[in-house]
Amino acid sequence: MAWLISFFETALFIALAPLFCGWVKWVKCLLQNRRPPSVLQPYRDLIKLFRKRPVIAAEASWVFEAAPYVVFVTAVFAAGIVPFAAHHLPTAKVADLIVLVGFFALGRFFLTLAGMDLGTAFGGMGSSREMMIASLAEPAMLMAVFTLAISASTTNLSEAIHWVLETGLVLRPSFVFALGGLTLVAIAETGRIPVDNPATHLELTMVHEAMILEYSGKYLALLEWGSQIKLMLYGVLISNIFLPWGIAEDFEISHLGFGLAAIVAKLAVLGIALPTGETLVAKMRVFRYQEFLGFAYLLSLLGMLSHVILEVN
Amino acid sequence: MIVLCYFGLIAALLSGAVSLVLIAPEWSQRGLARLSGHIRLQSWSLQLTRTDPKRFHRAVDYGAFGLLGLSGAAVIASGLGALLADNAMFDQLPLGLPWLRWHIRLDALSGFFLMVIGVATLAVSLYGPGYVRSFRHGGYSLAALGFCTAWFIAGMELVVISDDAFMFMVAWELMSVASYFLVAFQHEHAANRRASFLYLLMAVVGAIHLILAFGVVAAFANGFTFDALRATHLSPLWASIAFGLALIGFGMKAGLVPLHAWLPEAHPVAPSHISALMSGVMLKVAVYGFIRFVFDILGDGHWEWGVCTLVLGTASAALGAMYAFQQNNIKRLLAYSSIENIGIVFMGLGLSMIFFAQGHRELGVIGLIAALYHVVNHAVFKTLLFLQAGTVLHQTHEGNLEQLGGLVKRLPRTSIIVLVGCVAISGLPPLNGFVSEWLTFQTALQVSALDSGILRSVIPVAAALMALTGAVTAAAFVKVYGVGFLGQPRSRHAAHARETRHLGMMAGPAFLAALCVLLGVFPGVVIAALGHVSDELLGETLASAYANGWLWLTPVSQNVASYSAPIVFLACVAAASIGYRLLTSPKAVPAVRVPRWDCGFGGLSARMQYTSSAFSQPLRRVFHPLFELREQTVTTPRGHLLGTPARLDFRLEIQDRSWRHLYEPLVRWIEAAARQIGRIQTGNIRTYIAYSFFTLLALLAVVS
Amino acid sequence: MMDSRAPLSDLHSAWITDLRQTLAAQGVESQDLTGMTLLPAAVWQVKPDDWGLIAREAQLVQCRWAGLWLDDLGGQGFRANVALVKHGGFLVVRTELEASTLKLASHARYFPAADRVERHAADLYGVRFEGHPDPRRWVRHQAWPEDQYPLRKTFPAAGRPEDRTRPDSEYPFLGSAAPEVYEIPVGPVHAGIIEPGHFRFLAVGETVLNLEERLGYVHKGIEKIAEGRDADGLARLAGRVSGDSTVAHAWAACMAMERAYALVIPSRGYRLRGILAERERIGNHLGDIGAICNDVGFPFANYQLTRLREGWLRDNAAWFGHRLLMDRIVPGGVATDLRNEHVEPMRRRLSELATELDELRPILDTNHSLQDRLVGAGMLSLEDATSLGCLGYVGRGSGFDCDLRRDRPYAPYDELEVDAASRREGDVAARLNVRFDEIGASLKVLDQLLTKLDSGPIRNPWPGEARVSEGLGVVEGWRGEILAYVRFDGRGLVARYYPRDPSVFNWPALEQLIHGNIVPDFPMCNKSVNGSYAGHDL
Amino acid sequence: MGLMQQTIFEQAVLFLAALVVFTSFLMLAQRRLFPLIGLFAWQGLLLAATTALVAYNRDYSHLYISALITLAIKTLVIPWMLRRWIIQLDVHREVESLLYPSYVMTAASSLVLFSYYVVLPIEQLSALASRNAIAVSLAVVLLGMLLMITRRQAVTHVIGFMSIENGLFFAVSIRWMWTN
Repeated sequence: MAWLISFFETALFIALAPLFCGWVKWVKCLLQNRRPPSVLQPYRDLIKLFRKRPVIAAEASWVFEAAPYVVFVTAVFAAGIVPFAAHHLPTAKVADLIVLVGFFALGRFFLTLAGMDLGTAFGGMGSSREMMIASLAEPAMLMAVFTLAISASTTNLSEAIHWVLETGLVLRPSFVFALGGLTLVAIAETGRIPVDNPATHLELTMVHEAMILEYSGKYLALLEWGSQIKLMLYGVLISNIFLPWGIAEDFEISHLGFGLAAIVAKLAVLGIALPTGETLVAKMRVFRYQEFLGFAYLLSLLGMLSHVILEVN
Repeated sequence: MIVLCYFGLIAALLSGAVSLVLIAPEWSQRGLARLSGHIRLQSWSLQLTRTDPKRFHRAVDYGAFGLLGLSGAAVIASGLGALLADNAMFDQLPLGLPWLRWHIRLDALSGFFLMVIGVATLAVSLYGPGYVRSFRHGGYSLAALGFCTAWFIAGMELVVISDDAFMFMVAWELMSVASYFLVAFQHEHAANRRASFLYLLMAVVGAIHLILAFGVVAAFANGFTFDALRATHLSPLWASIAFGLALIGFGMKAGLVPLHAWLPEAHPVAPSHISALMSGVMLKVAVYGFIRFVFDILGDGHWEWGVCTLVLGTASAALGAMYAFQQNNIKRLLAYSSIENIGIVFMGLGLSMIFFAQGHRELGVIGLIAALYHVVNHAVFKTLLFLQAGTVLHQTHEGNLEQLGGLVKRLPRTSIIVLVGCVAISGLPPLNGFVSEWLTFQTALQVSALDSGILRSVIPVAAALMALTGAVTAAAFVKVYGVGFLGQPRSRHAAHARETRHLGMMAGPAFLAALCVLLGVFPGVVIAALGHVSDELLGETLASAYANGWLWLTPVSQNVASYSAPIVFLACVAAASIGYRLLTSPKAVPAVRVPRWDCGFGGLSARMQYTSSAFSQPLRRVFHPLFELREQTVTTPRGHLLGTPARLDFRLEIQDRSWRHLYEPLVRWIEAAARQIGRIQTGNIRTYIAYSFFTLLALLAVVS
Repeated sequence: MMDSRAPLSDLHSAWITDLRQTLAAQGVESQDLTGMTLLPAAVWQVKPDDWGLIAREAQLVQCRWAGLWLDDLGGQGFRANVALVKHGGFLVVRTELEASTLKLASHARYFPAADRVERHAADLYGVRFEGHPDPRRWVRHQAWPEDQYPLRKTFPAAGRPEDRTRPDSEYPFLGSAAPEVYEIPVGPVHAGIIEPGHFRFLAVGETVLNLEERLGYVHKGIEKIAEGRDADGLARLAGRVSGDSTVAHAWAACMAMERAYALVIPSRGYRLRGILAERERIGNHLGDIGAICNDVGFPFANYQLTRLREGWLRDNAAWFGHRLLMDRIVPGGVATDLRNEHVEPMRRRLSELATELDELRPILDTNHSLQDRLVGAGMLSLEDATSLGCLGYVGRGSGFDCDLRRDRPYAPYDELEVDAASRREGDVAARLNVRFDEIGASLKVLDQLLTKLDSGPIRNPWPGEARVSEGLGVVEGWRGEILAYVRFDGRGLVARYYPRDPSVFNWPALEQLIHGNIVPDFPMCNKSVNGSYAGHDL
Repeated sequence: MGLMQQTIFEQAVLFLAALVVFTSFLMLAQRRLFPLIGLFAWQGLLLAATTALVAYNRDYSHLYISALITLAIKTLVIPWMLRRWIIQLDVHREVESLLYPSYVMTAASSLVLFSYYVVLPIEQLSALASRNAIAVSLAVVLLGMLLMITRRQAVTHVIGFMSIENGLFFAVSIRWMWTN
């Protein structure tokens, strides 16, 4: 039963990811005084891409064709781990937060390889930048994860959420800092402004888009979908860890429904905050990433320090 | 078990002897014929004698490496036996000093390391015959190569089973000297001579520290056997001194930062299968020595030692990864990455020592097991990668990433094996590198058990640096694979490379790749076996790790953290097969193949792809204080300064900081000292007589 | 109203006299044709052998090299002209060449600005520039064979095109032997909707070591197809040299033709031309500012400025009948009048735009994330800007301050006050701020023009008689000074038309200012220069 | 005694303490003058809030006055004066270059840890939370000094100096929370 719900939840997660992306775009358009496309537009795009006949470079090796699958599958696995509408899932036991980071790293490994496969300057450029961002984001992310994990003394996501729910509302400075750090890392990892501009067409400034420049058809669809899942995943992660209230604690239908409604509401709010932030700032210069992610690390470190100094015996 | 182990040793030494016949082929061929005549192999030997020397050489190669393989297999078997046995086995050899026979001991720890040595030896023995053939044309002495390889392996095996300080040091020196000759094998290059000299120097300095470390302990003990040393109780001061000396001695061999500078010089210049053994195994022998000395002989540690080890380990891991990322030569990159991996091992050991000293025995065990797990993992994937670097070198004569590219098409099977190695060494699930790094993270996560707030906040910082290490390592191996194997060939050599035809050169690495997968998917089994080591050293096993069945890995308890490698692996396999079906299903619209996007200019060249230096430039710029960087662009103008230049040159030098801040002062100091000594040696005979005279007088004064 | 035939004033010509004396001292014989043709510029005719000396001495007196054009006189040899400028005074030096010895000393050694212009002339006329540092083809690509020179009169205007032009992939770009250096080829087909041009970077990682431009993809043969047109036809063609500078190019061409025919146009015509030019300037600057912000991932500014620009263009359409004001300027005046009831709305719109910009500009100025990208990026030193003779906002952003509307005002600017914006920083932010300031200045100019707008005719008829004459038109377009040369053949038809867009001197600046920048900053730097591909390629 | 065992007021005070340290860190990282003054004002605001909270919780009316004065002077008057001063000196466009910001940040984090380590053995501070809050105050003082050391501009020095004062003030006002 639990496994079934878990699978169902993962499927729902994957299905809703384009919607979240569409919502973010919708809000962003409104904020920029533009007439927004329908929130369902990402679905239409995906369907269109899946139907199209893919075009692949003659120079491509098997890595190029395999990478979209790896990226998509790792995103799906990650989605399977993260409690969405209910926690105490068996899948959360299969892999913990660190494995989640590992999955992301695996997807990125293949994506960067795919960027270099054709031997074009743009692909290599994207891969190189992606690796720099990853290297700088990883310590910050882990520090934030550590702050949570040490407070809750677990790296299991279900258990961590359970712990937060159980202790009730406590003003934890460490959590606030960790939230800040994790948010910055999420922005960097999902390639949003100010780190990467998902809407740009300038080959020379791209990061994520430069790696997938040569993809088309179903391959592109898989990559797009994968990154949509990743974006939503960070949203769910942040809202469910720091504000888990509302999540279903057992598998009763009414609780599950309430949990779903709660997470959708939280995501909707996040989906307003993200584009608002994006509208206010310009994309950073490439070599400011270190300061941005260094700041994320500092936040997480302060979280850890305030946990050590202020929160425990 | 011990007999098996002896068998392995003897097989290794015999392999050396077999190699020696190459010194005088004519003579030995005749000798061999006569010998075989006695044992009725006349026809075979006659055939051998009559056939061309080529076949004879091949037979010797196969013989020598076959014996090595036999040695590896025997050592694995005996190691496995010892690892799983309940008690240690003892023996004495009738060698050594008259009053100190060589003591042999085979317990779980030595058994484990014997297995590590055995696995690598086995893979190398499969790989070797095909690989060394290329040296024959270079006019190198294959006899010396085979002989030293054999002694090198035998030396490592002896180190691991020795049970007294004297034999330990003899075996250690045997290992060092043999490997020195291997490093100096291709001695016609000045750089190689310099590297081998540096290696020898560092080995000697390291050995002196080890002798002193053993000496400190032995001074309080009655005897040189480890049993005697173990029984002594040292004052904290002396124990700390012994620990410090051992840390320097073993750390030098293991390549801990800042004692590492010799390693990236020495390891890459040896033939690739030797590099594989040095990086994959010899460093582990140093780890063995450290564990034996600190955990076993010194016994109860102080948490400060743990912090020292942790800090050095973290520094090695982070800097090793950074330096590795900046290398363009595959073998140098791999050598730096060894420093990084040794760093991770030492981090595990340091954490273990901290927890153990603070009274959390069960948490200390996780650290130790994480370290040991990483030892075997690193041995497997680093050997794999060095061997494959050898293959690339063998097939393209090019070890510089800037000249490679496109090998995934030219060497399809090799490139798949390399990909497995790259994923494993980058610490990505579901392969083995991830499991040990995950365990190390889990150890670090248990800091809330500690009382000291300082430790509670320092250890997570170390763990965050380890995360940085992991990401940079992944970047480094994306670079290796992306620049070396993907993209378009950057040189003629790379464009015309062909897959090796030698089966063994494929089988050895393939065997290791399979091990990478197995070790990654069944961590419970490995940890159960490692439990014997921790039980022996710390008196605890990690039973909780596999308490929920073989499917689950739960180092502390299921509520704290769990990872199910088999399920993840199964899911991966399922996803891969579904993906493959979708990809190849007849219903799917086939993709159109067109040239790459060239922005409409009319064709791309191999120069228009990212280079290795370019790929690592962003991190080089971000972490520039860590490197000695010299970057220079020189343009030659055509007519006026504002037009397109006629020529553009670029030079980039990246050096390790430790060179300038540690080695160069040291070298200057040594040179100054040598000059002082040189002043004494005037070359004048009268002066020497005067020296003798005064020495005599002094001696007389002492005697009287 | 200034007479377009007025000779150079003392202020503008003092240096020319000095230069002539210096040259004479070195034995250079020059025939002074000033006043006989090409007014208001001074004109000398020299011998071909002295061509190089002119450049050397002109460089010593710190002239600006402002263009070179050859002219096939049809069987009577060729004539080469070079324009030199200082303090707003123009000097045209010309020489006659025999068809058999078609070679000249190169000016590129003294004036880097001459580098590409000479290569352009060499490709199209087959003239050899001796001592030119860069022997590579420039504009020709693969479109016609080696020994064919399309601007010679013997070459048919329809050309002899091949079925399919080969790609230009063999062009010998600068490469580097260092294995670390890689090349980034960008273009000619870009991901955005922009003109075609190829950029070749040499880079290590993110650091740009060198940038080489390869233009010429929009070579339309403007100079060739202008031959044989009448005045109206040429004005239409000039309006299509570069779509975003249609007013300025048309004006320059009309000015050249009117000067050739000594035609004076009504004052309302001048003022309307001024209004059109300033409107074009403001519209383009609005678009550019938004585009620069968009290239650094700050779409907010882009959408706001695009909105403003769109409103501006719609006003153009409503009041003048064309969004981009194409074909509004015709020989003898302007084609469309501004109706009186539109004057007040226009004035209102001016103040509305000023208010909107007053709101928007502080937002951009105080946005640290935006300023962090713009400030310090794409530095062009004053020295480089001077030797390249950079015009418009590119030069003025680096402190190389030349604005024809102020330095040597032509009608209607001679009766107006023009604040020429200038900055010294030389970075992208400076070029952006110059644009902002120019919008402000142009709004003021428009206001003055609307005030001065009197009633009267807007166009004088084009004189019927045909004559052999030539004229030089120079106007300050929104990109900078535009120079146009027109020669009539005696049948009332154009024998030679040479438009020189400011982009010719601004494109090389991009190659310089990108040094030491990182690859992802290139789009922004490029946009801050915003050279015209079409205007450069001709 | 962990955070969970404390009253919501005590939690809030500790939370504010963490934010005060955070503002100090931000000040160290800030290179432009106006945002720096803004941060200083925020620190003053947090300080005032803490004092008011303590006053409310422990019912010390004199602390209300102290909070008000802090609010008035540190959040409004001083920042306003500094702003004017900067505009008069015409240094507001200047961006101070920070050599190796990562080193400064590392040093800052170590200072926080160090202050914790220093305060740890003080036995008189029986209430643990109080001891930790004192550690925070000490950290703010040390970070203020670091700010003065690493910068060259006079305005920054002034702000650094006043941030030291903030740390001391914070220690005093927080002491009221846990004294009987």
